[in-house]
This record gives sequence, structure tokens and C-alpha cells, in this order.
Amino acid sequence: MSYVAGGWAAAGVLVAVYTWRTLRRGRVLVRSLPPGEKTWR
Amino acid sequence: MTVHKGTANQLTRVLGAGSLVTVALTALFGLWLTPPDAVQGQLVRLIYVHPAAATACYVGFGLCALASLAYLWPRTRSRRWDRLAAASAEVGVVFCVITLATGSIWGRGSWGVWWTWDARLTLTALLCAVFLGYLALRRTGGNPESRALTSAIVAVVCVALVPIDHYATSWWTTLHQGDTLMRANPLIHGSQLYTMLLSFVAVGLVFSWLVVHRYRVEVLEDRFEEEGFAVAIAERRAEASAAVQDRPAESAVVGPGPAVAASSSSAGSEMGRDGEVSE
Amino acid sequence: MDQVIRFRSAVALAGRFPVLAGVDLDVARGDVMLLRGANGAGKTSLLRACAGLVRVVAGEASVLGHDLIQDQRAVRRQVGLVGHQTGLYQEMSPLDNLRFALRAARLGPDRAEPALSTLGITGRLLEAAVADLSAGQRRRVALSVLVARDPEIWLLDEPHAGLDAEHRDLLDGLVLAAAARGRTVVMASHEADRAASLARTIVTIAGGAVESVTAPAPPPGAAGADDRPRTAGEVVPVVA
Amino acid sequence: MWRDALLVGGKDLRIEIRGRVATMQVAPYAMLVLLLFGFAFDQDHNLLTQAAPGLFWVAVLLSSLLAVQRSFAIEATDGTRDGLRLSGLDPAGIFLGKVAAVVIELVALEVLLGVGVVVLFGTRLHDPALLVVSALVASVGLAAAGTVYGMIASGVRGRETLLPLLVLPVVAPVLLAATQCWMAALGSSTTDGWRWLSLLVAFGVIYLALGVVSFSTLVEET
Repeated sequence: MSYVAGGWAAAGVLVAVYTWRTLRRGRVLVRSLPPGEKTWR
Repeated sequence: MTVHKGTANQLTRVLGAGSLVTVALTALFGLWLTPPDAVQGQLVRLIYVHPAAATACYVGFGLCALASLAYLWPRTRSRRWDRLAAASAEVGVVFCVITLATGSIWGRGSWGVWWTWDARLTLTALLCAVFLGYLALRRTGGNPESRALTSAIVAVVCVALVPIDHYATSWWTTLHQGDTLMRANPLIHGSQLYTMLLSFVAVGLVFSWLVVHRYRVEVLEDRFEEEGFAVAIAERRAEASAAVQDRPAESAVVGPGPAVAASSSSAGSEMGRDGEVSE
Repeated sequence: MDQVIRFRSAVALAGRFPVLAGVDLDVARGDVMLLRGANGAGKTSLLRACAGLVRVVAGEASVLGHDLIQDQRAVRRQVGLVGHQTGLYQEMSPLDNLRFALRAARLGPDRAEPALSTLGITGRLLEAAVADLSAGQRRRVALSVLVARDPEIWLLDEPHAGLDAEHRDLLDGLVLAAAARGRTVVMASHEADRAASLARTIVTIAGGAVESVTAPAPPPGAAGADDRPRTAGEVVPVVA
Repeated sequence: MWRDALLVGGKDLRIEIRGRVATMQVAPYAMLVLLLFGFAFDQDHNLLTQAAPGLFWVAVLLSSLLAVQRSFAIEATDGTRDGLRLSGLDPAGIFLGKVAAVVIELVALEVLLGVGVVVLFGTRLHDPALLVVSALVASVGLAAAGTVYGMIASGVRGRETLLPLLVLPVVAPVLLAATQCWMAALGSSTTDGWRWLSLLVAFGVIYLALGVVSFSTLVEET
């Protein structure tokens, strides 16, 4: 059972860390855009 | 007018919400509601993570190769394909690591070893290493067009080598291991099957959600590069007139017009700028 | 007049840095053009763009009828560039280097020895490794590649640097002879007086763009000319 | 293309003969690797004989990285990279020439190492034809892949570390196949060596074709 928990946790942690990192990168970049065009486009 | 935060919009919100719901459902069914397997026992619950992650990994690498091909084909050449290749390769590597980690844990549980030279495992590890190299190449900077071209070539070759790697690893492992570690594929049925299908949906949603976000990060970075470039051209042009104005001012009034248009003396322009890129 | 180089608003990048930021330039066949400008003004980049080594990404650029934006490679067989770096293989001898360059350019390797002796590379120097030569000798070997190939356009980046007085005079003679044969010479130089006496056109570069194009100055002598007021396009005497 | 290949290959070999960098550094390095394997396996003669093909090919693989690095180092001194671009040589010819030079260096190295393996590890020969053919084909594959990635890596920052990262995972099947071929050729395993040889051929063909097609882009863009 601990193997199952470990496997699920490993997958969850990896996805969570990567998601957090990607979203944060996007947010930082959007914030440094000139005012008036605060979108990623 | 909504002020978007980050790289999100309606599409990613839907995708993100869908991912959360399906992942939660998969966890609920996979961890609690489905029965343990007759052969594998509780370990079977890893089947709701591992195969879906492996598929996502292969889809990511395949998508990267297809996007790279589209970039290399002159008629469809567009920075979009380059960005898609970058995004899908990176997400693919994340799922590749997940595949290796869960596979290793599963192996430890069912065979008692963290690692075995199983053909598919070895192939996945090789692919992971190859695409880590690809990502390292992408990070080396330089001219974006050159980087896009060289990395597209590398990505296509990496994937073209998959058949060779496949034969190499499978011939090799059949040679090395008399005792087959091939699991007698446990017959899954009923709730287990549906949960497994659900896990594919969940991972698929998470995958596309991440790729969309990652793609947009790439768009933003490109944009910063281009805007930085426009500023750089303006600065570069300003160097010429700055050199004229930098000269010791004869009077407080800096006269525009002829003085600016006239060629600057070599002595005057020698000051101020030095040691720039002249290669 | 037959035009061999034509640039219009040409932009070129080194990484993300615009080494050329909108160059307008016309060079006629048989011209001897001097590029002047401060360090980092874009002289070297302009020469390299003419040789098809620096990609022109915007504007128009054509050399000898080849559009550099379409294809920067086609022009390379017809131009010769001697830059800060010699482009010589350090382990090989001058003779082998020259023979390799000539064979690569589909020319007979027997041109190698005469060209080398024109620039005073003879005897023992022919077979020594390039790495063992002095900087001036290496430069002369690099120039002899140009002499042996005798391309349509000679692109010289600080050609006088590192040469002794005798070989500077020799180089000047070679440049004038090339122009007389109908070759076009574009050179960047800080040796203002020497280069200006050769030049038929003087182009001043600043900030990656052409600032002025003038005919050469009368012989230097009007010292202190910097102090007098200047108008656009007027010739700036060069003070040694 | 073939003419230019001969020209470039001849030039690289001439430089090697004059400079003897590969001969004096790569070959001793490869011998040293073999010797270290010997130390690591602590004179267990049976084990060493068993592992000899694998150790041999690991040593060749590591040396091929050095050979490729050297092959592009000579194109990086004093503007020779620009010289190559300005020369008007066919890029495909440049690629084939550089591959040929590396192959010749590798084959010379393999002969030397092969003698070393026999002396140090005491192996016997079973199928000499397979041994020689597989060594040649594997060298072509290693050189072709190495040259493609050497060109890619030579234009970027951190090339010394990037090259192994790019090349090693890609040439892993060559290591696998060449080792299996040699095990069959040396009679230390009953595997079908000629089947593995087909894999080596496929790898070599893929990378030669790739280099011929892509080298013009790579010469310009790196």
C-alpha cells in the first residue's frame, strides 16, 4: 500500500511543482508587460 | 474588460477545472472505490497513474516531433510550431519522469527491485535522456530562428531513432533475461477498467492544460525578446546622435540641425562607446 | 556606373544586438571605399554582411546582384574577406592553407606560391606551421589568400594592423592595382591618413548606420579643423 | 560533394598528422580507460574476458567524443569557421569529409585498443569478419552522429558539456549493438551478431543521410 501512496504522491508532486512553476513564470511575464495590455496575447 | 492574471483565459479555466474534477474522481475511484486486484493486490492502484502518464509522455514527444516537422517544412514554417514543440517536449519530459518514477515504484512493489533492464523501461529512460538534451539545447540562447531550426532538426532525429532504440532494447533484454518479467497482463474489468479510462481522460486534460499554459509562456518570452529588440534598435540608432551630443558642449545651447547631421569627428565618437560587439 | 553593393535600411543582428540598424550604402564597381567610425560602430559587421556572413534580417541588401536576404551564400565565392581573424588552420603550413583555400574555391593550387611570395612569404616560412609565424606574417598569409583568389570584391578589415611599413606600402599597391583591374575594395581602418589617401569614397559609420558619405579630403594640413563650424555633408579633414 | 569531402577529410587528417593531438592524447586516454576497467574489476580474468567487448566499446565511445570535439576545435581557431563558410565548399561535402576523418581516426584507435584488449584481458577470436565489419559500421555511426551534434554544439555556449549530453543517449544503441556484435564475434555469447549488425547499418545510414541533408542549415545557423 505504501508503494501505491508513494507512486501517486510522486506523480502528484511532480505535476504540482511543474504547474506552479509554469503558472508563476507566466504571471511574472504578464506583470512586466506595459500597462494597458495585461494579457498573455 | 477583465484583467487576466497570468497565462489563463476561458479555455484554460475550463481545462483546469476539468482536470481538477477528473483527477479528483480518478483518485477517489482509484484509491478507494475500486477493489484490489486478485493477482497484484493493492499495487494495481498504480495502473491508474502509470499507463496514462506513459501515454502522455509519448504523446508529448510525438507532438514535439510533429511540430518540429511542421517548422522544418518551409510552407508551414511559423514560430507557433517552434513554441508548440518547446511546450510539448517540456511537458513530455515531466510525464516521462513521472512514468519512470511510478514504474520504478511499481517494479519495487511487484518484483522487489527498483530498476530492471526491461525493454520498455530502458527505452523510456533513453528517451528521457535524449529529450533532456533537447531541452538543454533549447536553453542555450542565441538567435531565435537558428535555435528553432537546429532544435527542430534534433527533435525529429530523436524521434526517428525510437524504432532503432526499440529493437536494440527489446533484442537486448530478451537476451539478458531468461526469466521473463512480462507481467501476465491482469485482466481488468468493470470498475477498474472505467477508472483506468477515467485516468486517461484526467491525464489528457492535465497534459493539454499544461501545454497551453507553457505555450503562452513561450509566446510571452518571444514577445519580450522582440520588444527588447525594437528598443535595442532605437538605442543603437541613438548612439549616432548621442555621440555628436556627447562632445564637449561649446555652449549651453545644444543646437539641433546641422550639428547633428554633420559627421562626428573621430575623436568625438571615440569617447563614450568602446569595447562593443564588433564581430 | 555599375553598382556592386546596394544596402537599403539593412538591419543585421548579433544575437539580439542590432549591429546594423538601418544601413543605406551604394558602392560602385572599381571603387576604393574607406569605412570609418568608432569601435563598435558597425564597420566589421557591415563588411561581414557584404560577405554573406552576417544575415541581413530587414531592409534590402544585394551584393553583385545576389539578394542577401534571399540567399546569403551565393555571393561568397565572389568576395574575399580579411578580418581581424586570419581564418588559417594553425597546424598547417601557409602553403597548405593556401592550396586548401584555392581548391575549395575551384582554383588551381599552383597559384599559391606566387601569391605568397608577393607578400614576402618565401623559403622556410612556406612550410612552417602557421601557429609558429608572427602576427604580421600570419596577416600576410591571410592577405595572400585574397591575392591568390582575386575575388570581385575585396573586403578588408583593418588591413594595415600588425604590418610593418614596407608591407603596408606593398598592401597599398595591391589595393590600387586591384581597383585598376576593376575590383572593388571596401576597407575599414583606423589608419585614417594612410587609408584615406587610397580611398575614393569615405563613409562614416556610427550606431550601426551610415552617417555620411564624402569624397576624400585634400591632403591633411588643415589641423585644428575640428574647431570650425561644420555643415551637413561637409568633408571632415582627418587629423593624423 | 565527393570532391569537397575528400578535400576536407584530407585537410583534417593532414592537420592531425602534423599536430598529432588525437594520436598523442585520445589514444593514451582510451588505453587508460581500458586499464582503469582492469583495475576496477580487480583482475577477475573470467569477468574481464566476458566484459571485454562492452569495455572496449565504452572506451571507443568516450574517445569518439574527444575526437569529435577535436574535429570542431580546429574549425574554431582564428576565424576558420568563417573561412569554412566563405570557402564555397558544399556543406554536405564538409560533413562527409569530417565524418571520414573521424572514422579513420576511430578505426586506427580501435586497432590499437583491440590489441590492448587482447593483451590486457586475454580474449579469443571467433568470427573475424563480423568483428571487422561491425567495427567499421559502428565507427561510421559514431562519427556521423558525433559530427552532426558536434556541429550543433560548436556554436553554442557551454559546448563542452552539451556535446556529451546530446550524443551519449543517442549513440546508446550503437554501444549496445556493437557490443553484441563483438560478443558474438569473440564467441562469448551465442547471440546472432549479424542481426545486430543490421541495426548498426540502419543507425549509420540514418545519421549519414541526416548530416548530408541538414549540414547546410547547421553550418549557417550555428
